Amino acid sequence: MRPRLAAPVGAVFAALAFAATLWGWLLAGGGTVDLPWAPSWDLRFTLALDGLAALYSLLATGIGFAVTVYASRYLPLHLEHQGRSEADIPRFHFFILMFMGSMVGLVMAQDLILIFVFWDLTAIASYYLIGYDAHERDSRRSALMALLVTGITAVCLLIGALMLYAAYGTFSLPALIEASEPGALLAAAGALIAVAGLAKSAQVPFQFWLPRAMAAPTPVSAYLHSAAMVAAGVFLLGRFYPLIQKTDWLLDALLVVGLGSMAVGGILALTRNVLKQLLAYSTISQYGYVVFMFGLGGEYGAVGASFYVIAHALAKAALFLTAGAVTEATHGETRLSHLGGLRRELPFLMVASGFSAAGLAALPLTIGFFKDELFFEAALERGGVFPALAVAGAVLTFAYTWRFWSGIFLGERRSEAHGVPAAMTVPVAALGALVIAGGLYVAPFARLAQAAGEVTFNAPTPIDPAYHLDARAENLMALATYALGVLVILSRSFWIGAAEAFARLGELAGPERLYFASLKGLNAFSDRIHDLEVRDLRTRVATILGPTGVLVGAGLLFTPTRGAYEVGAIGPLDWPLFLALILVAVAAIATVFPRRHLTLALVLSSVGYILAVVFAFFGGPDVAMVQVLVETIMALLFIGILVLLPRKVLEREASNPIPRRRKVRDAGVALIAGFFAFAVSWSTLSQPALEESVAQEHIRLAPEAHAKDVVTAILADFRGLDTLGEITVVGIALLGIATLLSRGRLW
Amino acid sequence: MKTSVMTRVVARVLLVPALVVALAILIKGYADTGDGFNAGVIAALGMLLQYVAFGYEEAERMMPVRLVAVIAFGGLLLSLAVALLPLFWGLAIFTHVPGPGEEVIHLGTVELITPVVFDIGVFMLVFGFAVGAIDLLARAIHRRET
Amino acid sequence: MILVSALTIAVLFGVGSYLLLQRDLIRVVVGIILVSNAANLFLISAGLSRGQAPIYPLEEGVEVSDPLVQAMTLTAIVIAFGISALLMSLVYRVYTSHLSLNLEDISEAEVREEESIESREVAED
Amino acid sequence: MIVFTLGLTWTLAVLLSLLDGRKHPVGGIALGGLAAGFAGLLVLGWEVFTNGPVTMVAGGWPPGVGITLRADALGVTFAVLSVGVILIALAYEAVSGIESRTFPALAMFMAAGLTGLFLTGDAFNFYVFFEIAMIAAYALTGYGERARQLRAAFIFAVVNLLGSVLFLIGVGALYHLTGTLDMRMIAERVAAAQPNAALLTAVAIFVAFSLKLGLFPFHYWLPAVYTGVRPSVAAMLSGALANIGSYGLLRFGGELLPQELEMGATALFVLGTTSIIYGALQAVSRRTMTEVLAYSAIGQVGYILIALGIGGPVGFAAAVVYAIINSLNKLLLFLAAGLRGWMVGAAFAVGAFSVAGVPPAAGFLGKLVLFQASLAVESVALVALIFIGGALSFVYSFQIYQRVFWKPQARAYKISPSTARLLVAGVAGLLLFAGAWPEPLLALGQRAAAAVLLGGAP
Repeated sequence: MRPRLAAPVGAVFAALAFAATLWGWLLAGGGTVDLPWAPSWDLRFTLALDGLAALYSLLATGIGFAVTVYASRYLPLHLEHQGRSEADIPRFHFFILMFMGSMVGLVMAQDLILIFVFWDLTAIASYYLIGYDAHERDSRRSALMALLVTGITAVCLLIGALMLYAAYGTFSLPALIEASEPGALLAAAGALIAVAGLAKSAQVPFQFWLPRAMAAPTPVSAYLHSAAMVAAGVFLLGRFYPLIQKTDWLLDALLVVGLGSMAVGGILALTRNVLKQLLAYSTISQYGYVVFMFGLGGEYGAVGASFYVIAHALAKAALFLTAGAVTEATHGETRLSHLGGLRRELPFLMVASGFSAAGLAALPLTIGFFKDELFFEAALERGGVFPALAVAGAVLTFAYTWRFWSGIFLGERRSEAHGVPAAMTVPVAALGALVIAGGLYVAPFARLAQAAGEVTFNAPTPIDPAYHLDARAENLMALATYALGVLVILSRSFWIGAAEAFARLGELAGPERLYFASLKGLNAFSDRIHDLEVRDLRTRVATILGPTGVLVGAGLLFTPTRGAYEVGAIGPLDWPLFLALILVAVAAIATVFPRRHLTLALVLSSVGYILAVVFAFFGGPDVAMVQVLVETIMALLFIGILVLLPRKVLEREASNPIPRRRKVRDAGVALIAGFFAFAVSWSTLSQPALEESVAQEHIRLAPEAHAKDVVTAILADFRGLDTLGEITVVGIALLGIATLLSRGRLW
Repeated sequence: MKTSVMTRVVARVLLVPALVVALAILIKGYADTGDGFNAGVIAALGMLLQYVAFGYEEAERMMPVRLVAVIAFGGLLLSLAVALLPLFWGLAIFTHVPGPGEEVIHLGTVELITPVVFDIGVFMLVFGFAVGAIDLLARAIHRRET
Repeated sequence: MILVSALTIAVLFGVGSYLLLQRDLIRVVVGIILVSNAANLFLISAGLSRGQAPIYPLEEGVEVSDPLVQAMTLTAIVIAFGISALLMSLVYRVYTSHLSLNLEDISEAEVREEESIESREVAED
Repeated sequence: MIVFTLGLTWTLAVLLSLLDGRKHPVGGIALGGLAAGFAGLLVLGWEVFTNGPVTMVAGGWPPGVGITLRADALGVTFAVLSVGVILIALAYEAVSGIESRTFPALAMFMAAGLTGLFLTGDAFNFYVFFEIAMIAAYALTGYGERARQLRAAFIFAVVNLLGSVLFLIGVGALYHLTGTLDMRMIAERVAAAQPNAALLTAVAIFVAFSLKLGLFPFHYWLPAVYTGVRPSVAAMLSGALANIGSYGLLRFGGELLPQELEMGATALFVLGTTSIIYGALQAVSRRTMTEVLAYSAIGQVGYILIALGIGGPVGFAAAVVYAIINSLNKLLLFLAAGLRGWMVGAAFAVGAFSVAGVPPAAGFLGKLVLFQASLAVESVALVALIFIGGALSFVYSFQIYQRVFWKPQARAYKISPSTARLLVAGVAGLLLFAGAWPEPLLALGQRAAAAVLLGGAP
């Protein structure tokens, strides 16, 4: 496939997906797919297009379409600037489509594990998109950070899901919503799931990955912030809201997190110089509103959150695309301090993005007005300090939105600029048009939000945003917001020092710092313990023998030893065996002393031959004979190897003295080893031989096998398979020796 | 390698009895102590004596040494065949012929039963291994010396 | 008798372990052989019911020593034999590639090699 | 059918010993034969899963007198897995060019040994097959014959021989305690044995299998071996041979010595958790891919041990599922470590996601069953620990992934053969498929666990 074809394919696919979702929602009225997935685990592949799913799918596919159209022009330019080939284009569209698909799957999934699967799929897609410019260190670090933060917290979602399954025996979300009872378990599971959602939505204290993720190409940022990834986080909260809202302290926790994110995001957005950074903090703050609304609870909270997501997605996507277009137009300028006065060069973009900015700032006649209306209503419903806090948040939004838009288009010109291709402005305009359309005719958007809110709230939510030209509280709050917003903008020099100090404080002691410190610390620690890792065979052996001794010791401690051990009588017939055994022991100990290898070989052989005697006394002539023969061949091989090795080398080894401390240590380990061999064999041998032993059967059946020697009968008949295995081992040994000594040549 | 004439003669002379003993142990194993394994080692020792007496090059010229790999793995194959062939008659592996309680055909004192064939396989492998391993060593020593 | 057997097994195993801890490759192999011997001795003494060899015709009323442990010991002896033979030729090849029989030199080579590989990969992040 | 597969691979291995494995046709014969054996195992598996265990007593003797070959759900699962891994590793080596005469024969012997040990119902016979597989592995470890490989082979052989001896002692003790070698009879009779002796026996067997798995603190041999050997051999060792450890612990611990396993549960938890944390911490800063994989292997077996410690149908099923996934992960990652290219990068990523437990790569199923098992015993500590281990695996998997496949490389790598790359991609596809359609794997785990639990019952 030609790389250039990827963009049209992606765009067409996105458009079709959008159309299909719209059709499914409006005409087909939702619908469900329910298939068995893993029956032995009660997993079902259940997808349902309910209100919540429809909202997020429409965003994911619709904005996805806008982004792919934009990228069709943006990406080739981006690659050209970086001197990369066009072969990288399809990868981008592949992951955008994967992102879109997993997002749609996520929002429709009704099975907890299925949700988890799609959840992580979005993480994978975002990982590759954030790391799209993989050759840049910054890009790699950002991608890793996003993956670690969202991927690790995703495991919380899994644990929460499994806790719910353990308690209620189902992975089906609707069934769980029916069955679950408030309590510690539900609270714990809900909290874990909320953590996953909050991390993905870049809420405090997980917010740090999002500004970093701006290392991605602009279309990715636009998509990530508005319709996928970050939106997935609040979606998850919405999806599990019926479970979460059963625990009061969880809602309070959401309030705190939401407020914190609003404050941190808002204040930092006022101080950032880089365009996309400003927008990133804005996103943190905006989703803070949504989380805040979830925390407020009530039907206004539920519908408000949904509506807010729509309004924000449209506006934010447009603003990001604007940022990308501006940077493209100014040959790569990203800093607000170096931009300005582009109204003449980019008039169309100015107007188009102006609509979106107005929407984000919640001016009347834009869809944004209603998002704040619902927001204020929710706060009012809760009462207390919350309306004031809501206004404060809205003021921040108003201020930084103005800063963004005016900083680009107004004031004096500070950089060279040229026009940008239509494909990069039309999507901005289209999104801006939607923002205005929503402001003029809010009903369809409101209906969608309401349907979503119903799912979230798990009850009907009759809420109807509209313009009311009277002095109701919401309107007053909106007016207050504008007034205070203007004040904040005008008094910038007054507070900017404090805001920047706050930002620096965050850099010094914030969670991002903690992340890097722990990653660095982890690596340093890993290096440290690696230096302690054993790289010496002797110690490798010792670390096996030592712990085994400890385990055996523990085994002795934990089981009764009384009466388990027998010394065993020594009858008159046993004396030869007794002596032979003593001799074996003596010969074995003698192997420690010889320095010369040849002597060692001879002592070793003597151990073997005496053992043969022992075997004979045990009533095993066959074993004794084999032992003698094996020992003979072994001795020959041993001496052969010694002949092969140069005498000098052998002598060096022989004359190499062993330090005393080593000797003591080795002897200690050897004692432990001897101890456990002793413990295991003594405890076993103390057991009386069993009457019903299968050996009796062998003796009985040997004549049937036409054998007189029972051992031979066992070897060739009863347990012939063992013998076959045994000679196979010998055969492989020959093969191995041939491999080692003559490159596998057997003749 | 220099060895006395005496050694060579003794070595050559001892080879035959070694092989005979091995054969006896192999065949009689089912009745008395010893089996293919022992027989193999004894026969191999007889062969190895030739190495000591005649040196590596001379010994290598002897038939069994050159065929050592074939003998070893042929033996393994033979044993495998004894083990697996009953499957073709729908019997369990290692079903020996004649079965329990059936009459055994005697050829003198030699019993004609399949375990003996199995043992011959063992014999061949062990013989092949011992001679082969020592031969490989001898060759390595030879290579190092030249 | 039980105690004596157990003690002998322990001595074989302990001495074998001691040799396994030596620097000399050949002693390590000797250690392995001794440890295997310990296991073989254990196997056969697991049938401490000593008596006449299990070969027909059996004398009535006299205990027969356990043929199964003998068969197992036999198998184990042969397996240990094959493996020891392989191990010895491995020692030779380790010698030819490191030109040393000393484990310390060999460990040093291991560490050196590891470090040279690591230094090739420039640390990042 | 049991014997068909076993006999086929065994016979072929012997025949291959006489041929020069470097020649193309020989590699082809080996591949074809092993593939046939693998297919036979699949058929056997089908039989076992539909009609229950298949049993055959050698020589037609009563069970216990003759050696019992017995294919149950557990054994056949591991046999299919291990032979499959060897098959793929062998194919990988065959397409990259085999450098040693004996490589195909040794790989075949290893496959035969593993098939036998997974399908035997006899404790001593298990030991014999175990040694067949091990000695083939010792010889294979030296493949390549560089200093590193030979050193690895020596370390591997010495350490594992020590383990074999311990296991042999364990088997001898089991015979002495129960008077039989048939596994099912041992399981029936061992409860009557003196607990002290039985427990010490269990310790010896446990150490032997832990060594094979490379569990902390018995793991010190593992990094040197896994980093020293060739990729295909590393894949065989960690993907096929290490299965002996998990299978052995399930069979001997879960089925034969259940009381002792329960008694040792605390020790299992302690060792398992230490392994997880230790292995993962070591892996974090390792610079080369094989090193990371080696330490990761140490950590991963810790999970299997924990699942065993939990025990019961849930725990054993988790152990089986985890062992399967772990072995496929290791196969994929070690093979990918030897290659370069975008397709390999993608395949490695699948493996990395699998190790980190990110769906749809199958690894997440492993995490899933483990979390479920830990929740079943209501242990918050275990859940937290598995969580931490998982988090660390994220860090090390992706640090090394980015370092190797994302960072512009200073050195140029030679282009690897495209069939090898395709093979690796195929394994990655398998992992993805198993993750996307988890039913077979999960059901397999449950059936195998049932085989462990019912094995002792008549």
